[in-house]
Amino acid sequence: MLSIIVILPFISALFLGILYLSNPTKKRYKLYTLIGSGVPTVIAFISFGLFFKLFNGAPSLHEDLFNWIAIGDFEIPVAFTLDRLSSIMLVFISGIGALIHIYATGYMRDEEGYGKFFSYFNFFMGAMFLLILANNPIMMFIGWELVGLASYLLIGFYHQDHDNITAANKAFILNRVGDFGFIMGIALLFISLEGTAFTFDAIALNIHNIDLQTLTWIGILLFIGAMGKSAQIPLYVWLPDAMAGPTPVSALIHAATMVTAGVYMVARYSFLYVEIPQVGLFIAYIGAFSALFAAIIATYQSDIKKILAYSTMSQLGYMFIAVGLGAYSSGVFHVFTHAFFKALLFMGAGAVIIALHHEQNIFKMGGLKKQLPLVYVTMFVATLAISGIAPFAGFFSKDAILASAFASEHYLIWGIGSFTAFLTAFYMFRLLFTVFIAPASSENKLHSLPKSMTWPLVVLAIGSATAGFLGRNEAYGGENWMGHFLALPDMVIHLSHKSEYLLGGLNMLLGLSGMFLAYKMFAIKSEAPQERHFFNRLVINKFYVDTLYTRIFVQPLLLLSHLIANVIDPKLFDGIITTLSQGYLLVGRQFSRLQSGKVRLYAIQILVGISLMSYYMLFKLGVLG
Amino acid sequence: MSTAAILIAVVSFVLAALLALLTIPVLVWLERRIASLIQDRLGPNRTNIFGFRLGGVVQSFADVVKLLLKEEYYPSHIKMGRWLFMLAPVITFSAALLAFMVIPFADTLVIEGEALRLQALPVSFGILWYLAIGAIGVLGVIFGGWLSHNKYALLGAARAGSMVISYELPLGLSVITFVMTYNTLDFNAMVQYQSGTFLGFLPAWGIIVQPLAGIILIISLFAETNRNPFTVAEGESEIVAGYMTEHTAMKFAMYFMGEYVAMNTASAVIITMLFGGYQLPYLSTETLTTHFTTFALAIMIVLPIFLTLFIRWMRKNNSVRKSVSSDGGRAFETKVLTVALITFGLVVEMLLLYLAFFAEEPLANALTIALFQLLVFVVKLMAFNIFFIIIRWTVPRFRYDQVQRLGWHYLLPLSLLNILVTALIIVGVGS
Amino acid sequence: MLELSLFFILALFTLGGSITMVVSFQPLFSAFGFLIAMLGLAGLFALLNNQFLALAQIMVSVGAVVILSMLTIMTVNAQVQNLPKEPHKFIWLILSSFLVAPITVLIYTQLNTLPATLKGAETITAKVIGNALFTDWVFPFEIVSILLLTAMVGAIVIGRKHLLDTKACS
Amino acid sequence: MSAHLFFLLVALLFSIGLVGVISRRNLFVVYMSVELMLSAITLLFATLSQTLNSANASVMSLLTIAIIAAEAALFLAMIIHLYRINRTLDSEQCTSLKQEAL
Repeated sequence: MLSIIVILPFISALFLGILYLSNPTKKRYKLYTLIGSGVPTVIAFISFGLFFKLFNGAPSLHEDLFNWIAIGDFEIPVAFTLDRLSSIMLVFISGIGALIHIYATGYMRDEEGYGKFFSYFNFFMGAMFLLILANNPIMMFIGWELVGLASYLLIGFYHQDHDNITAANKAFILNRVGDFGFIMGIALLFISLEGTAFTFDAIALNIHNIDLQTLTWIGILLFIGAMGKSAQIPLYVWLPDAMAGPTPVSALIHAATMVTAGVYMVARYSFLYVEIPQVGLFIAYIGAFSALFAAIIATYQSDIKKILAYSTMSQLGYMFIAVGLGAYSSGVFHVFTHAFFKALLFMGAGAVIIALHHEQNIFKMGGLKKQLPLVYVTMFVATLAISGIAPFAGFFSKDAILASAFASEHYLIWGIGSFTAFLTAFYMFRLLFTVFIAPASSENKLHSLPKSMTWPLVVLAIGSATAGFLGRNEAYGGENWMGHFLALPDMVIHLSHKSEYLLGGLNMLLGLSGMFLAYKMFAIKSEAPQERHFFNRLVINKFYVDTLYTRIFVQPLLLLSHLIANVIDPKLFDGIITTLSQGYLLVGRQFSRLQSGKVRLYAIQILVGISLMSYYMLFKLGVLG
Repeated sequence: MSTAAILIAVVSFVLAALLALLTIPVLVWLERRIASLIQDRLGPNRTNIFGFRLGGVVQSFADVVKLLLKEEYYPSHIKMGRWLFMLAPVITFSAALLAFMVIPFADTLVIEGEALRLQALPVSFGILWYLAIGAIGVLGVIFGGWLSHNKYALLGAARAGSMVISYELPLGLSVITFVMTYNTLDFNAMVQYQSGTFLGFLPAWGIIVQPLAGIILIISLFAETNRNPFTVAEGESEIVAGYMTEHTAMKFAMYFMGEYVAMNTASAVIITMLFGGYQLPYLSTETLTTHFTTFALAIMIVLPIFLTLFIRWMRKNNSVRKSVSSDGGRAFETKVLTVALITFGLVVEMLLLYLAFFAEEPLANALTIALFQLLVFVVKLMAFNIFFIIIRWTVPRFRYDQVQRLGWHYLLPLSLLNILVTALIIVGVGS
Repeated sequence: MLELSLFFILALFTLGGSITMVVSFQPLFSAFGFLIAMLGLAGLFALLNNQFLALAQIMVSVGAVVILSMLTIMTVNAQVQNLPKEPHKFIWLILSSFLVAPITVLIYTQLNTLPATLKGAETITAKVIGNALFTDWVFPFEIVSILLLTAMVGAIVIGRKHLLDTKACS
Repeated sequence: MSAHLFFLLVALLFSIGLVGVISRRNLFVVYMSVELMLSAITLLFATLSQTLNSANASVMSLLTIAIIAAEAALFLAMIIHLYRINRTLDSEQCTSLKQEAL
C-alpha cells in the first residue's frame, strides 16, 4: 500500500509527461484532468484509510521492497515506514494536495502546457510521499532532492519569462547550499554510527554511541538542510521569488507541504535533537528571528503572493521555535494547521488573481467583498486562523508554541513570537481589508471562477476553522490529542491553566489589536507604501538582504572567477600544459617518422619484434645452445 | 594385388587412353563431315592410305602429321615466359585427359572375389575428381592467353576464365543435386542406380529423374567446354582465334585436341550421369548375367542384320561412277572392309554360340558383358558427341553478356531452387 | 619407401612453387608458382589419406583462387610498367629470410612436440568429413557460410566503381 | 615415415609466405603469400588428422580452405579497387595510413 502511494504519482507523472510530449499543443483537458487530479484523490483516500489503521492502534506500518545498495554489511533498503508522525503528514499532504490538484484544474485551465503542469505536480506528490515515508536518511534525501527538483520545475513553469527562470535557479541554488549541509550531516551520521543499520529506528537505538560534539555537528548540518528547504534566515531569499510559479504551486509546495519538510525532518530526527538542546536553542532563535524578520517585511509588501510568502516564512519560524525548544508535537501541530489556512489563503489569492486577470498588486484591487463573497468569507476565516483568533485553528497551535517558549523560560523568544503574532494579524488583515473592503481603485470586469476553484476553498475553510480542536490543551477543554498521538519526545510544560489562559488572552489581544490597526489604516482607504523615512525604505527593500547577498557572495565570486579565468588559468596552468604539450609534440614529430603509412614497413617492425622474441625463446628452449 | 587386378588396371588404363585419344581424329572428322553435310557439301574424303579412306578419317591423321612437322614458332614480342607459353596448352590438354580417366566404361568385374573397376583411375569420388581437374584446364587457356601479349588473346582468355567461374556454379550445384539423388560420388554407383526403374516403368536415368538439373548440367558442360552456342573465348568475327591466336603448330594442336578431349569428357560425364552410362535401359548387369543365353542369342540375331545393312550401305556409297577411269582404290577398300566385317561377324557369332550353349564359364560371360557394355558406352559417347557437333553447326552463338546473364540470372537460381526441392523431397521420402 | 619418395617429390613441387611465387617479378609467374604449390599440397593431402581434402584443395585453391587471381591480373592488365619497381628485391628477400629464420625454427620445434606417428588407418573420405561437419561442427560450418557470404557482399561493395570517390590511398 | 617431415614442410611454407608478405611490394605476391601461409596451416591440420586419427582436424582444414576462399574474394576486390585509384600494384603507394604532418 505504501509503495503504491509513492509509485502511483510517479507513474501518472510519467504517463502524463509522455502523453504531453507526444503532442504538446493538443488539448486533452479531460484526460489530463482525470489522471492528474484523480490520482492524488485516490491516494488521499488510501492515506485516510492507512491513517485510520494507525488511529485504531497499529504502531506503524512497514513495507520492504528490495535492497537498493548492498556493499558488504552496508545495506540501503528501499523500504517505507508509516508511523504516527508520517501518517499525520501523509494525511494532510495527500488531502490538501488532492484539493489543490482539483483547484489547479480550474486555475490552470486555459494555460499552455496543462498536461506538463500536472505531470510535474504529480511528480512532486510522489517525491513528497517518498520523503515522508522513507525509513532511512538516504531515501529521505532522495525524496528531499526530488521535491527540490519538482519545485525548480514548477517555479520555472512560465519559462518564457526570464525572471521566472532566474527565480527557479535561485531556489535551486540556495537549496543546494542547504542540501550540502544536509548530505554532510547524513554522511557524518553514517560514519559516526560505524556501520550499524541505517534506518531511522536503528539510528534512534544507536544514537547514544555518538559523542556529543559529533552529534552537535550532525544536528547543525542537518538543520542547514532544513534552513534551505524551509526558508529560514539566512537561506530564505528564494521563497518570495518562488512565487513566480503558478498559484497552485505556491499553495501546495511553497506554503503547505514542501517548505514544512524541514520541520518534519527535525521532528523526524527528534531523537537526535533531544540529545543536543543547545543546537535546539540555536534553531529556535533562528526561527524566532526569521518569524519577526519576515513579518516586518510582509507589512510593507504590496504583491499579494509575496505577502503570503513572507507570512509562510514567518509561520515556519514559529514551527522552528517549537521544534527547536523541543516542543515537537506543537511544531508538527502548527505545520498541520498552517497547511490548512495557508493553502486556503493562497488559493483565495489565486482566485482573486484569476478574477482580476492576473493582477497581483493589492493596491490595485479593492471592494471585492461584493463580487467575490465566497472567497471573501473563506479568506476571512483563514486570516482569523493565521492571526491566532480563537477558536480558529491557528490560535491553538500558535498558543501551544508560545506557551512552550514561555514555559522554557526563553522570554526573548516568547517576546519575539508574541510581537510577531501582532504583526501577523496586522499584515494579514491589511491584505484582507485592502483587497476586499477598501474602495476599488478601478472598476474591473471580473473573470468568472469555475466551481473547481471555489469549493476546495470551502473545504479548507472548514478545516481552518476546526483543525485546531485536534490539539487543544487541557486548559481549553481538550486533551492535546495530537500531542499524545504523535508521541514525540516533547519537553514537558509546567504551566498552570491560569497562566495558559493569560498567555492565550494576550495572544488574542495582540491579534485583535493588529486587526483593529489594519482596519484603521487600510479599510477606509488604502494606499501603497511610500519610501518616506529610513526604516520604511529599509523594510520596503527587504532590509537589502538580496543586495547584501549579491555584494558578499555573488560579486566576490564573480571577481574571483574573473581572476581565475583571465589570469591564473591561461598564464599559470595553461602555460605549464602548453609547454609540456609543445615538448611532447616535438618528440612526437620525431617518432611520427616511423609512421610511414606503408603497411609493409609496419609488418617488418612487428616481425623484428617477433623475431627477437623467437631468438630469446629458442635460447630458453635450448635449441640455440 | 593379384595378376588379374594388375591386368585389368592396365587394360582399363589403355582403353581409357585409347578412348580419349583415338576419338580425337574421329571427332575432328565427324565435325568436318557433319558441318559439310549441314552446309550441303561433302567435306574431306579424298585422303587415303593404299586406297583406304575410311570415309575420310585418314584426313585427320594427315592433319596431325602436318601439325607435328610444322615449325615451332614464337611471336617475336613474346619476350618472357616462353616455357609457360608452351606449357599452357599442355596444361589444358592434360587436364581434359585426366578428367576423362575416372569415367567407368563397364561394370565392376568380380574376379576371384576381388571387385575390379573398369576405370583408368579406380576411385570412388569420380565426380569430385572431374570437378577438380576440369577446373585446371582453363588455367592453361588463361596462361596462354596472357602470355601472348595480344589483346585478342587476352580478351579470349579473360572470357574463358569468367565463363568457367560463372558456369562452375550451376554445374557444381546441379552435380550436387545428382549426388543427393544418387546418394554417391561414385560414377559407377551412379550408373548402377540408373539401371533401375523410375516410377515403375521408366528407366531411372538422370535426365528422367532430375530433368531440370540434367538440362542445367548439359548447358553448363556446353559452356565449360567452350562449345557452341557458348563460344566466347574464340570467335572469328570478334576476337579472331581468342587465346589461341599466337599459338602455332603443336601448341595450337594441343589446345585443339584439348578442346575435343574436353568435349569427349563432357559427353562421357553427361551419359554417365544422365543417360545410364554403359547400361542399356532395363538391362542391368545382373539381368544380363542371369539371362546370358537369351542375351547372347539376341546379339547373335541382331549383329548379322546390322552388319548386312551396314555393308550394303557402304557398298552403295563407296562406289564411283563408271566413267571415272581410276577409282583410287575404292573398290579394293570396299572389298577388304566387306571381308573384314563378315569375318568379324562370324567370329563373334561363333564365340557367342560357344559361350551361350557349350561353356559354363562365368568369367567369360562377365567379360563378354563388359565388352558389350563398353560397346554401348562407346556408341552412346559418339552419339552424344554428334549431338554436340550438330548443336555447334545449327545454333547461333550467344553474345558474351547474354551468356553471362544466362549463367548468373537463370541457371544459378534455378539450380539452387532445384537443390532445395530435391532436398525437401529426399527428406520427405526419407522420413 | 614409395611414400617417402612421393613425399619428397611433392614437397619439392610445393616448395619450388612457393619460392617461384615469392621470387617472380611478374604476378603471372607468381600465380603459376602458386598453382604448382597448391597442386603439390593437394598431392600431400592425398598422401595423408585425405582424399576429400585433396580434391577440395584443388577445387578451391586452384579452381577458384588461382583462376580468380588470374582474372584479376587480367582485369587490371598489370603490364610491366604498372608493376612496382623493386630494385632491391633480393636483398629484401634475404634480409627478411634472416628475420624469419628463428620463427621457422621455433615453429618447427614447437610442432615437433605434437604427436608425430602417422596412423593412417582411416581414409578420410567425403562421407567421414560430411558426418563430422554436420554433427559436431555444424555451428562452425554455419559461421563459415556466413563469413563467405559476408566476404562476397564485401567484395561486391568494394569492387563497385562509385567507391572511387572516396580516396582510400594517397 | 613420421609426421616430422610434414611439420618441417609446414614451417617452411609458412615462413616462405611470411617472407613474401614482408619483402615484396607487389600486391598480388603479397596476396598469394598470405594464401600460402593459410595453406600451410591447412596442411598442418591435415597432418594432425592423421597423427591423431580423427576427422575433426580435417574439418578444421576444410574450414580453413573456406576461409582462404573468402579471403581471396575480399583481397582481390581490394586489389582491383586500389589499382583503380593508384594505377599501380605497388603496396608502398598506399600511404593513407600516414598522418599528415602537424
